[in-house]
This record gives sequence, structure tokens and C-alpha cells, in this order.
Amino acid sequence: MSPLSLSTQGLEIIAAILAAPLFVGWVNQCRAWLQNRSAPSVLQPYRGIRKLFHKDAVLAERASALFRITPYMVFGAMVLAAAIIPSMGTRLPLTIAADSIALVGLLATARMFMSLAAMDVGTAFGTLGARREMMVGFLAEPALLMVIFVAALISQTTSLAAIAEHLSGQTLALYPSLAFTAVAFTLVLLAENARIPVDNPATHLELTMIHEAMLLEYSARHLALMEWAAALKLFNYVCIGIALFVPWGVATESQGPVGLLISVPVLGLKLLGAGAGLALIETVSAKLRVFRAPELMATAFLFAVLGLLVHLLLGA
Amino acid sequence: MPTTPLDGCLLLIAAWGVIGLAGLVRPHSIKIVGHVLFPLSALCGLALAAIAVRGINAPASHVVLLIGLPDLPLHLRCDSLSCLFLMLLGAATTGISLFAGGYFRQGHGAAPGLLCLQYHIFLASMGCVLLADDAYAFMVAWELMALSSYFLVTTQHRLAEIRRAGFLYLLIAHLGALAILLSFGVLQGGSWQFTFDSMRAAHLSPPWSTVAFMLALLGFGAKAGLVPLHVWLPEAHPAAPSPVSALMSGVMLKTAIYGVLRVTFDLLGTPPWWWGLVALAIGLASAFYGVIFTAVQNDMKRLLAWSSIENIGIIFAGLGLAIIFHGFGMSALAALALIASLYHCLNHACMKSLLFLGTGAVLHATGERNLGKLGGLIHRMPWVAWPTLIGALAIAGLPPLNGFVSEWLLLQAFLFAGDVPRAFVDMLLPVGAAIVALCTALAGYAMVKFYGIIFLGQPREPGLAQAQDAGLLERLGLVWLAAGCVALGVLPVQVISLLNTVSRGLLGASLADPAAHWWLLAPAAARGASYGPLVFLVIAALVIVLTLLGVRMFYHRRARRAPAWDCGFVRIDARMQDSAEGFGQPIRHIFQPFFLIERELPSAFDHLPRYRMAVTDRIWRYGYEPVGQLVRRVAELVTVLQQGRISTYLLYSFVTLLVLLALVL
Amino acid sequence: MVHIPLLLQLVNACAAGLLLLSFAMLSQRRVVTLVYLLATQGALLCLATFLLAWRTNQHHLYISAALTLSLKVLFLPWLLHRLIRRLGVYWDTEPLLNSSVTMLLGLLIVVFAFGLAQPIAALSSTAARSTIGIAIAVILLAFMMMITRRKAMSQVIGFLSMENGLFFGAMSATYGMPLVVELGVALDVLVAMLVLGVFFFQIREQFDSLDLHHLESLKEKP
Amino acid sequence: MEFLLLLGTPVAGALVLGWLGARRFAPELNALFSLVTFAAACALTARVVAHGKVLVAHEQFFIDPFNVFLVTLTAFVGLTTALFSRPYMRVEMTHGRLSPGRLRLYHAMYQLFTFTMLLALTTNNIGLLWVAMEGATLSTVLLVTLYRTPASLEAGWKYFILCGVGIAQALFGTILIYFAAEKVVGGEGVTALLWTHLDAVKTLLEPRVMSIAFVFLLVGYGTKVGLAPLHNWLPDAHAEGPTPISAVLSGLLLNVALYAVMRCKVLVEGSLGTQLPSNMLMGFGLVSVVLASFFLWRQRDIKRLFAYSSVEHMGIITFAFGMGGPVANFAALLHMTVHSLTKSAIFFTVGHAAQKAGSQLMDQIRGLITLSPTIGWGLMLGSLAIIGMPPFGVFAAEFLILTTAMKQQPWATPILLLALGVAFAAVFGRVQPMVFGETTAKRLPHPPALLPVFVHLAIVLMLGLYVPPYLADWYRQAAIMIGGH
Repeated sequence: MSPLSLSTQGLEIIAAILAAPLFVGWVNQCRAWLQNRSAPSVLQPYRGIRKLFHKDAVLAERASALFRITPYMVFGAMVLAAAIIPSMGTRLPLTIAADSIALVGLLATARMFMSLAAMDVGTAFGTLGARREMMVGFLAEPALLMVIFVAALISQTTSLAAIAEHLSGQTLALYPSLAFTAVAFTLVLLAENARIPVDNPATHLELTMIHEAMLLEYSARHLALMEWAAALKLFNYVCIGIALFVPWGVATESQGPVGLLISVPVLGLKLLGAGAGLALIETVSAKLRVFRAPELMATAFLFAVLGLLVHLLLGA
Repeated sequence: MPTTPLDGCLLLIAAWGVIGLAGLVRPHSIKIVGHVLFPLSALCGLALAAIAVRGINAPASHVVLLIGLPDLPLHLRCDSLSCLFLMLLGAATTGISLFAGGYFRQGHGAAPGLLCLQYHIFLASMGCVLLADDAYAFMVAWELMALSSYFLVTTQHRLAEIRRAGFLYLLIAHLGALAILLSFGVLQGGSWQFTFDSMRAAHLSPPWSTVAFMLALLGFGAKAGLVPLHVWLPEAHPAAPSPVSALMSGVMLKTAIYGVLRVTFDLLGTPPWWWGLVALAIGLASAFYGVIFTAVQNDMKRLLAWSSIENIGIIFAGLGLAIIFHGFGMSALAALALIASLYHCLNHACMKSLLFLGTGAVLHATGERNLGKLGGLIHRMPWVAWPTLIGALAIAGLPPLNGFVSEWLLLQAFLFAGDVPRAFVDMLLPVGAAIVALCTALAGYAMVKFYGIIFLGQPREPGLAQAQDAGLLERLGLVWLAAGCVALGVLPVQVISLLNTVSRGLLGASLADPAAHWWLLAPAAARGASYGPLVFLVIAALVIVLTLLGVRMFYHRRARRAPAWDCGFVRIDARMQDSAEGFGQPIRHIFQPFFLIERELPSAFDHLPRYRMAVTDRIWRYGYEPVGQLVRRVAELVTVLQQGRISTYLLYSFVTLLVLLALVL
Repeated sequence: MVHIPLLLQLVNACAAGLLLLSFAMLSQRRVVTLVYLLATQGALLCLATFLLAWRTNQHHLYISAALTLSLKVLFLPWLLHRLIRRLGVYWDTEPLLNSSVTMLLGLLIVVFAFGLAQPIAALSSTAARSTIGIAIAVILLAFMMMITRRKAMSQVIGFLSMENGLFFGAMSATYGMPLVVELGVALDVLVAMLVLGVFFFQIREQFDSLDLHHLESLKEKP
Repeated sequence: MEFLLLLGTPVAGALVLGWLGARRFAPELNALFSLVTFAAACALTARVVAHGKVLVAHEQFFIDPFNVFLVTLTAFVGLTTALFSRPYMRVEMTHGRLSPGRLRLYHAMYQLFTFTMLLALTTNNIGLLWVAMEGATLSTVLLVTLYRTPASLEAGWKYFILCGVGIAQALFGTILIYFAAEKVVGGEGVTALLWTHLDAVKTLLEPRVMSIAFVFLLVGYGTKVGLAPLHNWLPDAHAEGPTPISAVLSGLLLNVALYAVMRCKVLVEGSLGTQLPSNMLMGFGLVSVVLASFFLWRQRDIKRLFAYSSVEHMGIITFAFGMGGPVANFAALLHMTVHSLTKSAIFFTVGHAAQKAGSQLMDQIRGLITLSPTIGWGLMLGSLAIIGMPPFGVFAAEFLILTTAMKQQPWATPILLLALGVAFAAVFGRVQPMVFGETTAKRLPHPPALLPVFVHLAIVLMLGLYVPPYLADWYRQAAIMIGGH
């Protein structure tokens, strides 16, 4: 464990925690621009979180301990996820502890805890949200796994860092299989982060809401952690996407500290692009009925498996 | 002092028998049976597990008993494979017996002493199945196992549906046993020796060995509850008292796995790869079929029973994979797959027993099995709720618990099957991986439903407010198994070093350097991928604690209680929560074609409107009922032969006589 | 054409008579007549036994001839006759198969029986070799008669004529069985008849008729 | 000496009991005579264990490994049945189904029946064998009709006619054997019927005659064994007669008849040197198993049910004998033993169960286990034993038979599997609700005798796990003697 790798690891975690709300802000701003609204400040998410932290927490009478620990669980899971996604450098001490399959498992854990917490108080909306979240999740999770498998097969390992290193290492090669999986991944990303067309983070409309319905009973610091975790989740997904599909510029250990220095601005640029793209998708697409969501996820799943087969057929 | 592990195991199994008989001394005294005998048997279980762990690395030992058939005294043998499953048996039994000690408070229909006897015969027969080294000993132990568990299943024999379940169970078990018996008949290959040694020595022609394998798969599959032979399982497991359900799901199903392993790798020697394909296909089918039915059940014990079908399916998938790789001589991958499925055996034993015991405690406290009448129990019975939560998370395959480890290994095995010589096989395998992933995710769905509806939310019945938490013995049992789940989850390297010995014994191959460090799992077969649950756990805990401290330090920890907000609804009552049916609805919707759904919707004018919905198994309707019909028809036809007229009977004799005479003429 | 000694010709004649009588019984519906036919059959059997005994002067054949006379010619017919009068069963109802068809089948059976008897006759050293076929035929015909009749009484008579066939077979093939066996067999037949007598009265007092269609209630309900 | 005791006691018993009539102590006397018979049998067995084969009375009687255990078994089951019938018949009398006169008949005939069976087993003379078999029929006919109900009369009549006709065929078969043997053995007739002599010269006997003889013998004795389609008397006779008689019919008479068949089969196969007799046996066996298993499915009357189960098991045993070879024959002999023990035990419990419920209809027998656990468990364990659940002996036999079939006659195993499955479902599906569930049974005026039941089951259990060495040796020697394959 070189000091470099340690510093990379630390940098990644800090950056993720701090930059996640910023990225959300950026996406919202792009969206506002695209919709000809006057945009809120990029820092708006920070303000929201700060405000929430200062409020007094109000807990439902029937809330159990599970309800109270969940925000910390989810937040912790997201931070840990951020720690094992090679967003800047691939020499991460923690990646040996958890490969991509474990990463998917980690995200699943977070989802499960959120759903359970949502059911804990026993309100109509809570259970509704939990049900819908799991409904989307049980198709999104294997899809994500399949997406990662394609990359894993290409680079012959399931360790995310190794995948990123391998992909970034070789000169630009066309992977039709990766094209398939990129589509699948985008769909999963939208669904998992409660984005249009699956969900709309901006409203509390009972017919449509999934993610928000689970947070209804949360307030103050708990809600703040949840929001922050959500932002981290989005950030993580985007970083996974970057690591799988546009890994170039990530710092491998051959490059030493310089690579790290380069990789930070590169990552920033990628994120800006990704945010804009996300906003664009959300603007041009319309919200689906909830029962269409599984079909969307099934499509994603199919695309991922197709990608896998294509890879096995063409060897590319 | 026992010298070989085998002696130790025999001693403990005999001890179980004695404990069982001791139950008959004072059959009605709960004190003796519950508070003395069952804890004793738990101790035996613990000792058995300990001895078996020692035995895994010890050389195989034989013993020949004096009883048995004239030319076939009972042979017993204890090698690493049987030791592994004995360890499973012992460890699971420790928790279950402890729990049972508290559970059989009022004898369920039967005298507790009698239950104690049947329970311990059940345990002992399972032990003997694992030790048997000749066909006769195996069959006797096997059928004894079925029989004793049948009596346990029909403890409350006054209920007609429980009698029906028991009957179905014993019938299918017996048919399966006959198939196994025939398989042995093939295996002994003309040498009238029924010892396993002679079967190892016998060289069968490929078609015959295939027949033997298929018969064995049929027989053991019927016991393991593979689709389409699974129909008895969701009936019988819920019918039994919960500790027995735990034993059946957690341990008895594994004996079937043991049988398949024994026959396939040990007795038949080198299986051709396509057997593996068969096993893989059946396994995946069972896993998928099982999990979608798990998600739509409304009875908590049925739900768990279906989930057992799913897990057995996954285990068989791993087995099939191992056979395929073995057939192609890819020994490292074969070992990986085999170890994955063995690992899942251990995991499933832990978590499924845990969950069944949890439902048992709930059943005891509330008298309810129907999810629709439960809820909010986490407040009343925390000692049940928290261990059960661990079990639920584990069975959903979430890190860093044990369910995830086996899933991880299995997916690794699937993923790197790329260089299988047969093109279409390595096309199929990734699809298999996809199905496994899907099943795990669906299991997560089912577990959220299971746990959320039983323990979270508002109590759906007023009676639940008086629910009592589990007693001391029951708590011990639950905690023991929960600890097992965690331990298996965070210390995979140590477990796998045991499993390696087994796989070396079976395949002659093992994982090269499964561990980089004692805390890091990095099998070479899984190219450079690694998984360190301990680190994982520590870091996660660290982050969580830091967050907690940070929030407390920088901000305040003020919190007050208020009625739930729920978007400002004025009055929220329990009926506004999702019912079990409601929670299962998306699955019913998405996997419509697999279910046989009959709905009864109220019309607008009913003065007491009623909604009823039943999801049943297509396989039962279209696979089993026709067979029953057929038998009934044939039986009716046959009765025509006997219409009471003596002339007709004389005619039969006359014709028989003439025909035979013509034959010899 | 080999010359057959007179005695044997007589024996063969008896055999032919037996066969004829079986056919007669097969077609006869009057129960009393059946008894007479049975008695006649017994008489012929006795005569044949006697002739063989005389020719081969084996003494135990005389004894079995005497047995036959006392049992099959005198006692049993008398017993049956008494039963018939006591129970008042004079006519058998219409048999299950009409007589012409029965006759036809009977003929076929006789052919079959002769075919069957060929190998046996071939290596029989006894004087009455050719008669085994007839013995088998008589047995099978009696069997048929039992099948086609509806009255308990006529079934019993069929049974007895089957016994006659057996005796004739034993006698013509092997000059009879050893004496021990002969006695045992005779005893059994006697006891059987007594049991039957008891039976008849029991059946009678239960159903006040000897019609077999009363005895068709025990069956598998479809 | 033992012979005299063995065969004399029952005859004496018949005379004494017939003469004394229905005294209060008649049942005990009956049991006593059976006890003496059993003692004699034991003495005989001891002698065989000591000195091996026995031939007495100018070779008219003999004991060899094939019949020694059958003799003991017959005497033993005769004893236990006598013990069981003591309270059973008393209950019947209190229920007013029997008059003292009938009881006298019952006791006398019971002893006579025992005698005929022992005679059939021990005689060396196949002519006497026939006489004894016929005697067995005659002595039981009046017992079947003991209740004088229309049904019992009908059953008795069918039993009498079918078995009578059958046995007549057997006589003709015997005549043919004698005819074939006479030329070879020659001598003054008598020896030409002695089985030991025939066995010595069996290879010289004329094949054609012997094969025809075998057909007659098979049809004849097969009727008494209850091989389908000759079995039709069996369910009626079992269902309508008093239960002790059903027990001995199923437990003993069928065995004895099969014993007769096998004795003849040995001779015939010896002379033919072909598979013909074996194939015939296998055919009969399979047909019986399959038909019986489907008949089982339709039963309403508990005694009919177990009667058909006897047909099924006789089918299995016959099939095993047909397969031949040391293993299959061994299994068949073991199966004969355990089947007769188990089946008689079952009939004991069934008798008391029917008395408790006041009906033989299974729909009206419910929840035995709640009122009297002993009867309930007896019936449950007995049925489990009879449908081949280990560790009972029936399973041991079926284990050997099925594994052998899998190697020697693979084509037959699917049929056997089907039949066994159907039989299992049929029997167990009927027994379970009778034993479990809510009870409808009543108390009995006299305490039931369940000792025999559990003694039998204990022996069957033991035979499943441990066969005494000398018994095993008898089985082995008998198996080799029967030969085949």
C-alpha cells in the first residue's frame, strides 16, 4: 500500500462526499436551462442539507430503531461504494475488499434497508413506496450485474478497478457489446436514481412517486442523510458508468502522482458532460406509468444479456 | 474416549437415540422433556459438529456393524464429505434443539415425550444416512428419516389438510426411495455386493451409468424438492411444528444433496459433462420457479418452504456447473463451482433454520401463520425480530452476510466458464448467471415482504398487542443461528479451507490458494477478483459510526415523537398498509403465465363485499391431477374383472388353463 | 391295423361311453337326469377299472374299482337324489350358453384334449394308452358344464363328473395311484360331498332357492 | 417322536374340542393345544439344527431347509392366532354373532386346519400333499361360513367351488407326474410319489409330460395361492370369515400352497432344463401384483383391502421365485416369512378395530390412535411394514428383489415400481385416516389381546435388521435347492 494509493483512496472518498450534492445541483441547473426556467444556484442542494441538519428531528410514534439507523446505514453504504469505484485512480486499497459483484450487493443492501424503513411506520405511502422500489430494483439489480459482467468478461476480472485499468489501458477499440450494455446501464441508472421516466424526484404525486414515498416520514438530520445518500448514489452510478464506458484519463499506477493530478480535472469534465446528458434525457422523455417501469427494466435486463451474448459471439 | 471421528459420531448418534427413548419415561412432563432432554440433544449436536470439523481433515474410517442382512452387515464410513454434512447437521441441530426445548411447551396434539422420540429418531437417522457405506444401511436410514419426519409432520393429525400433506409427503418420499433403490441396483453391477466400495469398483457401461445417475437424480430430487417433484414441499414443511420445519428445510434437504454428490462423484466416478447440463437446467428451473412462488405466498411458513425450493435449485445449479467443468477437465473451475454449492448448503442450513424458528416464535406468540393478520411485532418481540432480520438479509444475498459469499463464488464460476470447449454451453452459462442474479434479487423482494409485513408497520390485528417475546431457550437458539450466519459471512477463508478438503476428496481438485490473507478471499480461479468481508464490515461500520458521531458532534441529537405524517392523512389505520397479496401483486402481474390464479371480486352491490384470491401451482394442476385421474380410471376398469359371478371366475381359470396348455403344447 | 385284444376294446368302448355321457350332461337340463347320467358315468368308470384290473391283475385296482362302485355309483347319486327331493330342485334354468353353441365348443375342446394327449399317449406303456385324451376331454367338458350352469346343484354334478374324469385318467395312464393316495382322495371326495350337503341346506334357508344368481352380491362396486 | 406330537396334537385337539363343545375354557384349551404343537415344532427344529435333514416313516415324512422354517412359522402363527381369537371370539359372542355350537365347530376345525397344513408341509409324498391341500380347503370352508350370513355363505360357496375345481386340476397334474415318474423310478408305485426320489431322478423325467403336469399343478395350487386371475375367491373369503381365519388364511394357507407349487416347480424345471416354469411364475407374479395394486385402490372394506394386499405380496414372491437364482430365492423365502407374520398381525389389529368401530367399512373407522393407542399404532406400524417401509423385514426382502430385478429383468422394474407405488398410495391413503383424526370407536367388552401383534411386529423388525445365522443358512440352502435361473 503506497502512500499514493492511500491518498488516492482518501481523495476519492472526500471528493465523492463533497461533490455529490454539487453534481445534483449541476443536473438541476442544466434541466432548468433546458426547460427555460431560471435555474437555482448550483449550491442549492448544500443549502437544503444544511437547513435540514439544523432542524429538530420528528419521529413517528411507531418508528422503531430500524427506522432510525437506516439513514446512517444507507449513507455508509454509499460512501463505501464511492470508495471502491475507480473514479480518479485505479490503485485503491479498498477494492480488494469488494469487487463489482460486492458493489452491486452493497447497493442492494442500501435499497433493502430503505424499503424496510419505509414499511416500518406502517403508512399507506410508505409500503407503497417500498413495494415500488423493490419492484424496480429486482429487475434493475441483475441488469446492472449483467452490464458489469460484460466488462468483466472483456477484461477477465470482476474487480472494478482492474476492469477500468484494463479498458483504459488499451487503445480505442469498438465493443459492440459495450454499446448494448451502455444503453442498459443508462436505463438502470435512470430507474435506480428515481429519475424521469421512471420516477420524478421533484414531486410528491402519490400516483407516481417511488423514492420520495419512502422518505415521507423522515425529517431533519435523517432526511438530510437520506438526501445526501441519494446524491451520492447518483454520483456513484455516474462514476461506474464512466469507469466502464469512458475510462480514459483515470490514473493507473504506472503514471504516478501526475496521473492523479490529471485525472481530477478529467473526471470533472466527464461529470459535467454526464450531468448535461442526464438533464437532456430527463427533459426529452416523459414520465412512464408505474406499471410500465418493470417493462423498461426488463428491456434493460434483456439489453445487458444481449450484450453478454454478443460479446461471446463476436469475442468483442 | 472415541478414537476415530466415526466412533465419536456413532456415539453421539446413539446418544440422540437414548435421549429420544428417555422422552418416553415421562412423556407428559414438559420440565424433563423441554428443559433437560432437548438442551442435552443440543449439546450432542455441538459435540457432533466439533468432531465432524476435526474429521474433515482426518483420513476416512470404516466400521462394520454386526446387524444387517445375512450377507450384508451394515457398513459405516466417515470421510470428509460425510463429515462436512455431519458438521452441518450438528451445528444446525444445536440451535434448533435449543429452540425446540422452549418451543414444545404444550405438546402439539401429541405428548411431548413422543415428539421427543420422533424428533431424535429423525436426527439419528439423518446422521446414519450420512455415515452409511452400503446400499442397505443407506436405504434403511433414508426411509427411517422419511418415516420419522412424516410422524412429526402429522403431529396435529386432527386437521385434514395436515393429514393430506403428510400423505403426499410420504408417498413422494417413498417413490423417490424406490428410485434410489433401483439406482443402487444398477450401481452394484452384477457383483452381489451392496457395499459402496464394490460400487466404486464396479465398472458400468455408459448407458447403465446414465440410468443409475438419472434414477438417483429422480430419487434425490424428489427428496430435495426439485421442480417438478416439489409439490409435497410447500405442503409438508409448513404443516410440521416449526423446529421440525427448520430441520427438514435446513438439514434434511441437504441429505439429498449429499446423496447426489455421493452417487455422482464418489460411486459413479467420472460423470460425463452433459449430466451436469441436466442438473444445471433443473436447478435453475427450480430456483426461478421457487422464487416467484415465494414472492406471492401469504402464509409465512409456505413462503419459506418455497424459498427452500429456490435455494435447493441454486445449490443444484452449482452442482451441475461442477459436473460440467469436471467433465471437461477444468478442475479449478469445477472445484470453485462445487465449493460454491457446498457453501450454499451450509448457508441455507443456517439461514433457513433461523427463519423457520423465527416464524415458530411468531406462531407461538400470535397463533397466526397468515401474513395478512400480522405486523408491527418488532416492538413486541425484539429478540425474535433482530435475529430474523439477519436471516432475511442473509437469504437475500446481501454482503457481508453469508448468503452473499456463496452467490459470489457461484457467479465467479459462471462468469469464467468462457473457455468451455462446447460453444453452445458457454453460450448458455452466462444466461444461467443472469437467472441466478435475477433469483437473488427476487429473493430480496420476497424477504422485504416477509420481514416488513410480519415485523414492521402497524399490527393488523388487535390481538398482536399482547404478543409475548420468545423465552430464554428460544432466544439462545435464534442467536446461535444468527451468529452462524454472520460467522459464515465474514470468515469465508476458513470455511473454504474446509470445503477444499472435501472437493479434493471428490474431484481430486481444489482451489489453489483460496486466500491471499486470512481475511481476504481470492481464489485463483476467479482471476484477480477478491472479496474481504471482514474489511468490508469494518470499513462500513467505521463509516457509519463516524457519520453518527459527526452528526452528533456538529449538530444536535434532539428528536421528538409525533403521529406519522403520511402526506397529512388525518387518521391512518392498519388496513391502509399493503396486505401480503398487495405486496405480491407486481410479481403476480409480471410473471402471470407461471401462476394459476383464481380471483373472486366483489360486485358493486354486495352488502358484505369480499375479495378472495388464490395462487396455485400449474404443475400440480397439469402434472399430478391427470396422473391421479388416470390411476382412478384404470382402477375402475379393473373392477370390471370382478363382478361376483362364479361362472365368470370359473371361466377365468378355464381360459388360463387352456392358454397355458397351448403354451406348452 | 394292429389287433387289439377284446378286453382293451371294451375299455376303449367304456372310454367312448364316458365321453358321450359328458356330452349328454353338457346338454341335459333336468337335474335328476343329470344325477342318473353321473351314476352311469360312475358305473362305466367302475367297469373299465374292473376290466383293467382283470387284465393286468393288479389287486389294488380291484379295491379302487370297489371304491368307485360304492362311492360314485351308489352313495353319491343316492345322496344327491335325496337332496334334490328334499330341496325340490328338479330343473336347471336356461344355461348361460344355449346347448348347440356349448356342443360346438365341446367338440373343439375334445380336439384340443386329444392333441394334448398325443405326447403322453406316445410313451404310455399301459394297455389303455389311447384313453388319456378322453380323460382330459371329460375333465375339460365337466369344467365347461360348471361354467355354463346356473344351479348350485348342477355345478356340483359337474364337479363330480370332473372327479370321474380324473379317476379315469389316473387309471388309464398309470393303473391308478398308490393305494394311500386313492384312499385319501376318496375320503376327500366323500367329505366334500357331506360339506356340500350342509351347504345346500344353509344356502336354502338363506335364499330359499339354489339359484346361483343369489350368490353374486360380493363384488367390486364400479 | 416329534413328528407324532406335531401331527398328532392338532388331530387330538380337534377331537377333544369337538367332543367337549363350547365350555367356558374351550378357547384356552384351543390355545393350549396350539402351544403343544408349537413346542413340538420347536423340538423338531432343534433336531434339524442339530442333525440336519430328517426322513421318517419309510420316507413318508421329511424335513429339509425348505419346509423347516415354514413348519415352525405355521405352528407359531397358529399359536398366536389362537391367543388372539380367545378375546376376539368372546367379543363376537357377546355381540351375538356366534352361538356356542358354532364356537365348538370353530375350535375343532381350527385344529384340523392346523393339522392339514402341517401335513402338507411335512409330507414327502406329493399325493398326500394334494390330499392335505384339499383337506385344508374343506376344513376352512365351514369356518368361512361361520356367521351364516348370506354374504358369508356366498363367500364360502365361491371358496369351495373355485378351490375345489382348482385342486382337481392339481390332482391331474400329480397323476401326470406319477405317470412320468413311474417309468423312471419304477418300483412298486409308492416310491414314485416321494419327492426326495423324484428330486433325485428329475432330469430323467419326460419333459413334455412334466410341462403339461406343471400347467395343471400351477393352475391348481395357484388358485389357492391367490395368483391373479385365479384369486377371485380370496377377497370374499377373507372379508366374510371371522378375522382369526382371515389371519391364518393369509398368513399360512397361501404360503403352504406356494410351497406346493415350488416343490413341483423344482421337479419340472429339473426335467425341462428350460426357463418355461420360471417365466410362467414371473408372468403370474407380475399380473397379480399389478391387478392387486389397482384393486386395492377401490376398496371400502378393510379386510378386503388387506386380502388384496396379500394377493399383491404373493405376486411379488412368485415373481421373485420366477427370477430364481440364490439372491432372488433367498429374498422370496424371507418375504414369505415376514409377510405371513406381518399380515396376520395386521389382521389381529384390524379385527379389534372393526369390533371397536362396529363395522368393517373403512369410512366408519376413524381416529383409532386417540381411543386406544396400542391398536392405532399396531395398525399404523403393521401397514407401514407391509407397504415396505424399513427397518421392517418386508423392506429387506423387497430391497433384494428389486435390486435383483434391476439386473436380471430390467423390463419388469417399471411395472413393479408402478404397482408398488399405487399399492402404497392405496393402502396408506386408507390407513392414515383410520388411525389418525377424530375418533368414532367404542370400548370393547373384553380387553383385546395385542401381545401377538407386537410380538409379530418385533420379529419382523428383527428380521429387517438381523437374520439369525441358522435361519439364514436354511434360506440359503433352500434357495440353492430351488435353483432356477
